[in-house]
Amino acid sequence: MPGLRVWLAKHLYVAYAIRRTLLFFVTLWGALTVTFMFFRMMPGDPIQAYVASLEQVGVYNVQANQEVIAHYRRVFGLDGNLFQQYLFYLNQLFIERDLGPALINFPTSAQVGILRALPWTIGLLGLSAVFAFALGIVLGAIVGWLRGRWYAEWLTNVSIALSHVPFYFVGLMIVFLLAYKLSWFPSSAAYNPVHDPGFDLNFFASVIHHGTLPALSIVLIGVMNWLISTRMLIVPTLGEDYLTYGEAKGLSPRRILTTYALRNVYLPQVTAFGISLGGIFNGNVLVEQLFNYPGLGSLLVQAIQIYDFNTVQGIVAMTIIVVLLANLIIDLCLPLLDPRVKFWR
Amino acid sequence: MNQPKEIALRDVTQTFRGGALSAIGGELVAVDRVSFTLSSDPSRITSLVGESGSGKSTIARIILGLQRPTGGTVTYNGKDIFCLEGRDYDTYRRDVQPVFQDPYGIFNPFYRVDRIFWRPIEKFGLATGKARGLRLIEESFEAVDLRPADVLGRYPHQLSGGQRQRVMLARVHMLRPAFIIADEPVSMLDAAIRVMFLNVQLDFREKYGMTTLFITHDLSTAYYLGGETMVISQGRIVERGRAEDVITRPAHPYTQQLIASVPEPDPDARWTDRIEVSEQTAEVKSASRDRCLFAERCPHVKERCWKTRPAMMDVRTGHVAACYLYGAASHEESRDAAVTH
Amino acid sequence: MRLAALWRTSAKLQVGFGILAFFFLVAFVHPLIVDLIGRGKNPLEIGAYPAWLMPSGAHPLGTDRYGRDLLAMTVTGLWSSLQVGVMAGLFATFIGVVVGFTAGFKGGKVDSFLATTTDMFLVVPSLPLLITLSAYARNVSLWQVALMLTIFSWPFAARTIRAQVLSLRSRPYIDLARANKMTDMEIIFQELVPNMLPYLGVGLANASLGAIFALVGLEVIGLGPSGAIDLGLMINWAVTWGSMSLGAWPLFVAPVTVLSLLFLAVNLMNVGLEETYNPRLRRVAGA
Amino acid sequence: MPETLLEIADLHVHYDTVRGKSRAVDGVNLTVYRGEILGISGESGCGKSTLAAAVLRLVKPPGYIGGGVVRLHPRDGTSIDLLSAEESDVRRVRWRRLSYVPQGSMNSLNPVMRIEDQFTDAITAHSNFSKRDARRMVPELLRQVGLGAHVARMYPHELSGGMKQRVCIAIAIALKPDLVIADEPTTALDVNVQRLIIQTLADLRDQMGMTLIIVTHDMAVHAELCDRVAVMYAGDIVEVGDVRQIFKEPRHPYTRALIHSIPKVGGVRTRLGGIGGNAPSPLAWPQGCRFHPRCSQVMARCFADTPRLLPLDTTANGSGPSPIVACHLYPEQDGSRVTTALTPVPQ
Repeated sequence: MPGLRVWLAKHLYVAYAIRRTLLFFVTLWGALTVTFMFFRMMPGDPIQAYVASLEQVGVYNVQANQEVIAHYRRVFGLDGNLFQQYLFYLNQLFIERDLGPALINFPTSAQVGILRALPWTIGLLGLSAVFAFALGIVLGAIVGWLRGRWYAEWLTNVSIALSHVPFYFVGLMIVFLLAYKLSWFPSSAAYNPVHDPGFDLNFFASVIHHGTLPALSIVLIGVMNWLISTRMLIVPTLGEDYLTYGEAKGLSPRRILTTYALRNVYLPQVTAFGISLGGIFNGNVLVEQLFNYPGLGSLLVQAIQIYDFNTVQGIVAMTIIVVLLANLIIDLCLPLLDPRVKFWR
Repeated sequence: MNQPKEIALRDVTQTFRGGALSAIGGELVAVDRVSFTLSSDPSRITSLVGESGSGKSTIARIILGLQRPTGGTVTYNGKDIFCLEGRDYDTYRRDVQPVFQDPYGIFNPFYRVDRIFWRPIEKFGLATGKARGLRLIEESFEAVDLRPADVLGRYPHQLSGGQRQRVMLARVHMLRPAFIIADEPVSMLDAAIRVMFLNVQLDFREKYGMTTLFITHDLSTAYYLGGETMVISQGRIVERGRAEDVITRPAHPYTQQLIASVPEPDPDARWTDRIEVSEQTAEVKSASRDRCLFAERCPHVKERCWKTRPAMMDVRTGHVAACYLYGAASHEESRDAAVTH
Repeated sequence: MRLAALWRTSAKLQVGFGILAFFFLVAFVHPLIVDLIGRGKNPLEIGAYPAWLMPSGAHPLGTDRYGRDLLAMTVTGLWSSLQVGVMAGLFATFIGVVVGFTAGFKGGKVDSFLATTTDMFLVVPSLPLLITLSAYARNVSLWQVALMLTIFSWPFAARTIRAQVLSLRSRPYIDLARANKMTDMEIIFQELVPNMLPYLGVGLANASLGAIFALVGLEVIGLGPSGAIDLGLMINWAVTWGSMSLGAWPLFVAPVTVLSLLFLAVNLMNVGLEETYNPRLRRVAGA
Repeated sequence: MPETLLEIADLHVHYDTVRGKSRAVDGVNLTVYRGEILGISGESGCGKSTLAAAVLRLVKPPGYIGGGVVRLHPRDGTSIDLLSAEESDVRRVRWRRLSYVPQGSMNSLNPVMRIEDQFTDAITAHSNFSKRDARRMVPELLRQVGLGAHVARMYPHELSGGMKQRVCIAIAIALKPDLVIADEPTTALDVNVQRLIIQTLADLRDQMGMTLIIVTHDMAVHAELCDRVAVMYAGDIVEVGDVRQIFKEPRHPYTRALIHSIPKVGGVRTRLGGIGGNAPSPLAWPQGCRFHPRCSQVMARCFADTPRLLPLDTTANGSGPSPIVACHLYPEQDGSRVTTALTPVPQ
């Protein structure tokens, strides 16, 4: 065992990677358990609610066939005590990777719908979040560097004012302005049904055309958010000793801003980006619902309205896995941004 | 202050593990089986001199009860300070008071400076009633050459570094503890105020019989204070004796090199020889610790130095050094011997 | 930094707090405003006035589809939104303080366990679960709504407070407090909390805002848990009734503006506090 | 007369702070000759670091240059007033003629860049060396300060304090500048590392003929290293003289008190005096001679007018260049002003 420790001491990055991966699994297990408990402790019983909604539609005479309910209960893994359900839940997720029948298009299992919707969400959410992050960092650095000039202060104050306005507020305004009044962009669906999904150019063109508005509502606010936080980080860095030293070396202002100031800001911001993904998904649900964009968000809202227990639980689990994976990837890339990371995390 | 009070450290060890350090494979031994005793009778100034990272500040925090050591014991009049309860704990806190290094960090920015005095007065019941308390405070201000009008009622950020450190001294003067644990109190002060601070420290011993453990990296300060001097390196006490002996007639090779590196404030006494210091980078020092840790850089290194850790050997009366130049006993043998008799 | 000094040096803090105070005042006196508009009858009753009236002297914000006065509705909506928000904010900040202080102050194993748990909750997407909860648990009281919102907003408070406590805990004046024979509880409440008051205050504002934002989000997609009138519900009505196309802009604009100003206020306080409280930022700003 | 390298005439540096205008540097006159090490000493808060920053034109808001001239006479270039010249001209002079060893060298190295990149960006910015040539120069520069070539590939956090300081020195001498300004190069270092730094700085003068300005409050470092020492107090220079004259026969009462309050190692142990009172605040310097509140030989004149920095006539006890003192104890002998009349500069 001590030999391994000494070997690890030599290969710091490997030791760091192992530590972060272990933490990834612990957090993943913890988050999934929290959601499992959450669903089980909710007031009201999903099956009763589902059957009640069917009853309103006049499809079932509930009192007559209790075994129908028992059957549903078994299918949805809600029979047996809590611990058996928990094992069933984990087995479903990791071993069989089959989330059980979804009610949306019964009897296909839930993960089919989820996996079909996932690329849209990753595409819309992922791309616009990363774009907003990059643009926000650059603008934040410039505003921090040029603080005092009127346009820099003006942009900062606008960002302060709007940076926490929720995505769907902006979404509503954009729909009203660009789609309704000026109708430059379509305000719903992911692509024009005329083109069938495939790898041809105009399909992509229509996807981009349809995706602009929802992406814009995420990017607009995201940029302002990252602008404020970057400026807040870069202004004190401008006072650091190594920056004065860079100036004393007579380096060009552009080089000082990029290699001295900005590179020291990447680390905290990239870590914050990882953590913010969870929050961005929340806003995304509403944006997709507003633009009825076929991502996980709108699938979730549909599933809720018909009490589709498996799909909802599947979507939440999928989001957790995606967000945590993204965080793990970011953690593993951190040492490239800042070599000190291997030591103190 | 009739019967003498004593703080005794027996084989105190402090190792840091976990977090980043476990990544470096193993632990960092900050304090490595250190033993010494501070006694209030006769009151004396003992200076603990060492480079940064030698563990001297860790020892201060352990004695003050701020940090529990991973090995060994610290006893106050025979009782382990980390198991003190009720009255014993009160007397210990009453008798052992700190003076910290960073004058800017010792005041809670939220309160006025006066709180530094009123908290101990209430907690230790030094004076009943505001008037008697105020008189006590003014008396202490005199002792440290501070005018109460300049300081009382002010906030910490309105005072200079020198004023703040003197306020700490006034607090200690008011409490009159048996022991003062001063952790590098002068390293952030200018020469002029530093001398004044050291003079007050000398007064505390002469007039009020307070014993001080004075921690510093500056040999000239240790020499100026006199009393006893202990030199610490890499968590181990390597030399101990009267200040004159240790600083003017150093025995341990490490102390000799340290003294030789102190710049003389005299242009005619400049160094003539050149020194080549082999620089170890921060990576792991793999060799085992059961040896003299100065072996790599010691001009008189012998075979035995690499084998076992040297015990404290007698150099002259009251002057000991952990070096095989003066004897052959290893640390283990001497410790067993000490336990038997 | 003394609270008074903090107040004087930051204009952003003053403006932000001013807006917040204004809205709380309006919310507190909303029954008076409603009576003033109604002049005897309840302006929120269906059919009280003609529908879709444009803003006029009697009805500064006009009326909605069922002839209910919009100003009265906005003010009442503000009151219930703030009520839920503040309740959720208080619960979340309380849990955040307890977790943050225990983790920051104790350190070691307790700290790493609590930190990982906080990260776990941070990663879980809160909205889907809230939606599920509200879908199953029909007609719940405001208290239950506030509790639901708390479950996922306490980690944010816990994280910032833990970071604060960790940085303050290593200050020499904490060691001096121990040398003054002060117990852990005394140190926390007399030495740590006073220095963190501005952060706790803004942390509460943030948590409450987060809760309002989540609640409004639920209501906009029509899955709001409680039936009480609040700003989110007004936006939902505006969208479902297509009030924009009918030219009845106040139904949509009023709640959106109120909420945006609330966000602006809290944001200003955040930035203001950070600029005056973060010594490095201040050093550069020349103070 | 040794060749003049740098002339500072009537330099003022002020800071607009919340609590009023701080006159950190208030009318400093100083001349630096080629090939010498000039020490600038004084308590913290006397303005010595601000002076160094002003010469390097690194004073950032809220600080600003209140007036004065800093004229550099490089060996082969035309002389340039660093304060009034265009930023582009100053940037051309930086590092090739005038370089800097920073005060907080512990965090002056960019934490996310390898050591060799910290060399190459300075070299390539001021010379036509390519990045590859610059990288090849690094091992030799490191050897000159006693560091192995392997240090080039390491990151700052992997180095000890002493090593970081020596890297900064190596970077400063990369382009063989005429003048190197080192701000508190030995503070916060351990004793044996301190000695190594002093030895390295001395080598720069002895082996490479460079001119250095050493700013530090530690008088012992001045004794070990400097040829001439300027003592600063309350934003102005009170005494300039040869290092032996400053230590053996200090003229100004403040210098005398400063020398007297240095605890020595060895020798008989007597109680030292120290200087009473507190250091004055730059927001409100005392009237007349700024040392009068703490001076043991204060006279009536000292309250009224500020003494001017004048050379004493050296015939009395000539030992090297004449000491320059600003104190009413030495009434003006020959009335000639020091450095007010700048040596005529060919326009």
